[in-house]
Amino acid sequence: MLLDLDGITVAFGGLIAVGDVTFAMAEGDVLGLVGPNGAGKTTLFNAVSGLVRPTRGQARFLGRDLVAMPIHARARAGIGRTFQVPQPMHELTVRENLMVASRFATGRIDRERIAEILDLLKLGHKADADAATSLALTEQKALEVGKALATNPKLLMLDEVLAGLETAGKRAFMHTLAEVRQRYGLGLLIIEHDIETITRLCPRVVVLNFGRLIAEGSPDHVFNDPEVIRSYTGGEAA
Amino acid sequence: MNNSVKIAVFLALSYVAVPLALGSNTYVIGLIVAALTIAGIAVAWALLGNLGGMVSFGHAAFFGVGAYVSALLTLRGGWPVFPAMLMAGVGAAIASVATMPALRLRGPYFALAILAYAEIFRILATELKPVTGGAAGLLSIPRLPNVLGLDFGSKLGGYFVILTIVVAAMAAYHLIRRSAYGLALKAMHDSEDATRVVGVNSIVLKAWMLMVSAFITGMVGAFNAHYINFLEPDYAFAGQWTMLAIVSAIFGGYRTVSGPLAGALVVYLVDQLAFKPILPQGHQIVLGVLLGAMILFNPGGMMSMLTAKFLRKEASHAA
Amino acid sequence: MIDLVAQSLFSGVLSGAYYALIALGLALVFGTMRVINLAHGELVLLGAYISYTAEEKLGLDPLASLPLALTLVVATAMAVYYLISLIKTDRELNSLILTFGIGVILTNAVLMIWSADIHSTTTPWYHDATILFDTLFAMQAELVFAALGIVLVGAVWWWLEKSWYGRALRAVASNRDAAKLMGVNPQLTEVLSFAVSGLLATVAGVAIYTAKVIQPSLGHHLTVKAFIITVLAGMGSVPGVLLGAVLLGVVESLTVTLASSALQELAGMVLFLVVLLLMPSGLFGRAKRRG
Amino acid sequence: MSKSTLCVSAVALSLMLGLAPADAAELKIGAEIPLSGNLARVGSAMNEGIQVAAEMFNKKNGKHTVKVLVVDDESSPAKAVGAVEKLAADGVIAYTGGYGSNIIGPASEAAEKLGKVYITSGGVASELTKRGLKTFFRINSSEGYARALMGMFSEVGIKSVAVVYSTKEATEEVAKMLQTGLGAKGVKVTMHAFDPATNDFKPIVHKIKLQDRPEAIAMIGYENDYVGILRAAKVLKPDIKTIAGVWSLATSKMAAEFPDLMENVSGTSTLSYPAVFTTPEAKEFAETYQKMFNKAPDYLGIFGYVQSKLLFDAVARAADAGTIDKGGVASELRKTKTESVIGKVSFDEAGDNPEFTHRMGQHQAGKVELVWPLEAATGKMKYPALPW
Repeated sequence: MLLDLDGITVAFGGLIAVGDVTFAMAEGDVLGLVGPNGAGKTTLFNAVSGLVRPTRGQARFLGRDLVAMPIHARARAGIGRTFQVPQPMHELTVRENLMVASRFATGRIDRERIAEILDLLKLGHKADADAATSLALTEQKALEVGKALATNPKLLMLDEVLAGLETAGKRAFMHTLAEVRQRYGLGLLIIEHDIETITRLCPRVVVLNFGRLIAEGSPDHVFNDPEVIRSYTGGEAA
Repeated sequence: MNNSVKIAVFLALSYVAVPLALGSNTYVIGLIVAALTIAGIAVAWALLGNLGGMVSFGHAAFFGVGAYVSALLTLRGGWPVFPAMLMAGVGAAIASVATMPALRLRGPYFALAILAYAEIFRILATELKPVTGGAAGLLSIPRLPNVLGLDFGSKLGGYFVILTIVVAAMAAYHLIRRSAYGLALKAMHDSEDATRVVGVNSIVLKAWMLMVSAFITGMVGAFNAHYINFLEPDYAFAGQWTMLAIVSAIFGGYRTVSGPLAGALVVYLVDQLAFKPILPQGHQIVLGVLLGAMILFNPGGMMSMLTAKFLRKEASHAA
Repeated sequence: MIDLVAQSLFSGVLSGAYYALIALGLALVFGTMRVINLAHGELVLLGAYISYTAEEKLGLDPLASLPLALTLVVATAMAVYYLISLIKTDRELNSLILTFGIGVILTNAVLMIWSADIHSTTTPWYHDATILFDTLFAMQAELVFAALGIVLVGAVWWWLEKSWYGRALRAVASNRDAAKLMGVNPQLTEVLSFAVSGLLATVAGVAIYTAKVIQPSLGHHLTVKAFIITVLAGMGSVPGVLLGAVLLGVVESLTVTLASSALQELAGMVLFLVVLLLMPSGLFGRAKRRG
Repeated sequence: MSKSTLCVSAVALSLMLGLAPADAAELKIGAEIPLSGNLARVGSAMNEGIQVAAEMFNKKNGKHTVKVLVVDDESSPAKAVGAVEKLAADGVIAYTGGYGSNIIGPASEAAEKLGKVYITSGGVASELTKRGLKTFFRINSSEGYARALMGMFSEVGIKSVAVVYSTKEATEEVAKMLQTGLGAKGVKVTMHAFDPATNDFKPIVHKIKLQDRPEAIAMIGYENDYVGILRAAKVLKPDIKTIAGVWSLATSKMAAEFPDLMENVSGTSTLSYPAVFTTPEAKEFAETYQKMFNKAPDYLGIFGYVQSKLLFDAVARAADAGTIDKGGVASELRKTKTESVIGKVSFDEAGDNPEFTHRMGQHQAGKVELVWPLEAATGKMKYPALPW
């Protein structure tokens, strides 16, 4: 198994952000993670990448126990992620952003791969521009993906990388993602709101609501599940 | 002017022109040596502040430890002075390991935790009488030696030694800043989490910066011990060392490599030559004003201000 | 031995109440603005010197000099607040350096105006002994200001917990932007907390002038003590200030009694580091200080 | 503010003098002294004594005149070294001044490197004269303070003493001397070190009261420490017969500032207060001091005066012999054997004054009476007597 979560629970004080979530991904799997706002999707990402420590539960990555592993070690083990709000490294150029990721996650600066990633993500022309100030939103999102790719991951976790883009941009980006996946043979774990996007990208979907896993299966199956529909309408009403 | 020309001019000025012009005036050289001593701490402080993102209020801790290590190695261990000074840097770096639990603390807490360490080291130096001589301190610490006919124990010799330490510290600052480590450290300023998830072990990097900074500060402390030939706890761990270094680094601009040096020279020499005669008592009030004014009105410091002006001028020439 | 330890505990508690007086203003500003005012000790010292001048020149009893000292110290505190409000970026760290500079300015100003001589009140009543249960000894001044310290801690606690201003202050502290949306003017509440901290500094200054001996270099030392106590207390905890201060006072005096007075400062610093490093939210606090 | 005005004029004067062309008949002497920083007060007082010495020397000695160039060392060792070097560049023959053993140490080593005499009264640490310097001289030492205190204690036959001392250098040294000196005489001594930041002395005094039960308390600290200890003692009232200390205690300033605390407390002192001057030299000194600074001299002024006067005399003799450039000042100083305002002065090989013994003064009804040794006494010691 690439990623194996067993009963992961994250509690903040009395609030259960993620409750007893169990699922697994094989290498190369593409899995959608959906659910209304506040369902605990990003918290689950944080638990896998190490930013929060689960209160209970087991997490294994390629057979290795994740729970005690520090954040940077998880990146080195092959877990890459993006942030919902892009976090370009200030004072650094786009290329330097990728260099940092490459150097610290893999132990050396793989310039060829960096050039390739920049090319794939269509950031080549901005490679030496300041990352914080000179990128459009799409480019910032692309840079998020680029940083994660530069760490040479086996699992790439994408947190709403398509949100906020207009339709054409979304199409193009989805195409890019498919290309990336093919090129590097990655597993993808994707948080996304847009059902159409998810349906096109992910053969399998996991649904969270109030921190709990309420459905799992193919998009067609899941989005017709009455509980999922209820959670979405309920979620929107709130 | 490109950078290598600038560096060559700076080296020529500091290693040749200054000694030739002022070498005979031991008073002025003495003032410059004192300013360079501050500059050394200021560079180390700025390296930690800029690269590590940590403000320290206790660099006197590392200064004092370095001074004591070198003084004791030469006085009691019979070590030659220069190797002892290197060991002083190592000793200060080891002392910084004791302060590393503080790395987990946020900005202001870290700053003041280091201050507590400085205070603890001072009291330990006072209480460990058999080793440190206690409050009475150490007198007649060996002076800097004669090597190959060059008398480093003279005023001018001392100038070359401290200048070399400061230049080496600036070079280290520059090289680290340019390296991948420097990039990662810079990246950590804005989002430590985003940097960590790409594989950067932020605590280890910060710990390294603390050790480098402590090493430099310890060397400077050791230099001062052999230059003044005297040590006591209150002097070795005096808050003044931290205070003057902070004022210099902030005034000169601690995000630039040259800022702390320029700041120390300007702050110390102006203080000594201009303000001290006017306000014999309490002239340090001016340092407080400089520090406050810089933080409020030009947080980038003097060097960034000058560079900005220079660039603007060049731009207007071009236009 | 029992007598010794009892007196030591008693002295420690009295010292603690006096430390609380010094620390409360710093803790208040820290709790509400996330600003560590490194010039706080100097404000305390300023209050002490004004009290000295009032006694020396006008023959006022130290307590009677409070209104005058209050006016001047609060005005100075307002000036410090104004300067802090000019900071545009990274207020948490830049204010640290700024107030450090202000502390240097105030220390040297005190030195220039009042010279390096030591002073303390000449009203003998304050130093007369009070003996409790035949075995516990204290100076009257210590009892007066310990009582005042406890009362002021209670008053500030009540003010923060119960009054409308206090609630607004806490709202600003926890989320400045959200508080703005609720119609609270964050600037106004911060000015207020700074003014109250100036008031507390004044009372602490008068206490020091009365019970201890003042000299210009004392300010920095007071700031460090106040910060240690704020850390022991944990951010945002007013009763914690009193408890942290008493803990520090007792640890110091027990160190003197059971070991040596030479180690008293060391004991305080070690206590500070242990709590700082091992208890992420202090002894009584809510917020974390790791990041 | 008069003190800082004085400092300004002293510095201005020294700057002017530094720029003025050298006068051949004039002997330039450097004064390296703290006029700012935490030693500003004591440094200024010593400097006044130095100025008086110059004034008196120039009035009397027809053949030579001295010019004193003053540089502030800001109470900092590094700056003291800088001051010594600057003065050498300005052509001084020798140095007088310095305060604090930690500052005098490096400053006098700098003077030794330059081959010039350095004379002081501001550093009492015995370390200073153990360095084997050839050009270092001082007219007082820790032993003198300890001797005076011990002398007074044995005069009244005290059997047990509790020593309360600050962990600073000079204080610790005097305390250790008391411990060995009194111990040798069979007096029971208990030691209590305190951190200089201590402000509540009740726990220490209480320990003394309940555990040590001595006949006397000896305080080795500074002004603020004395006030703290005495206040604690007044509250706890330990059952002792006398309480005494060293420097900065039996002074007019303490008598004026803390009258209720000081009564019957003794401390080292050169003069009674109000001062009674008996010898012609002392009378002239007091008059000149009064004229120049409009106040009565204190002990720091007297020390500054004596060290400078001895130096000026030696420099003049060396100038007569034409040996100034050949180490003559040091050898002339070593020949000194004189009765001065502070008692006998001579110098041993290390530059120490083995004759130095301080006197003890006791606060009595707002005055300070010299009570020990008997030949210098202006009054009788009150014993047993306490401030409470």
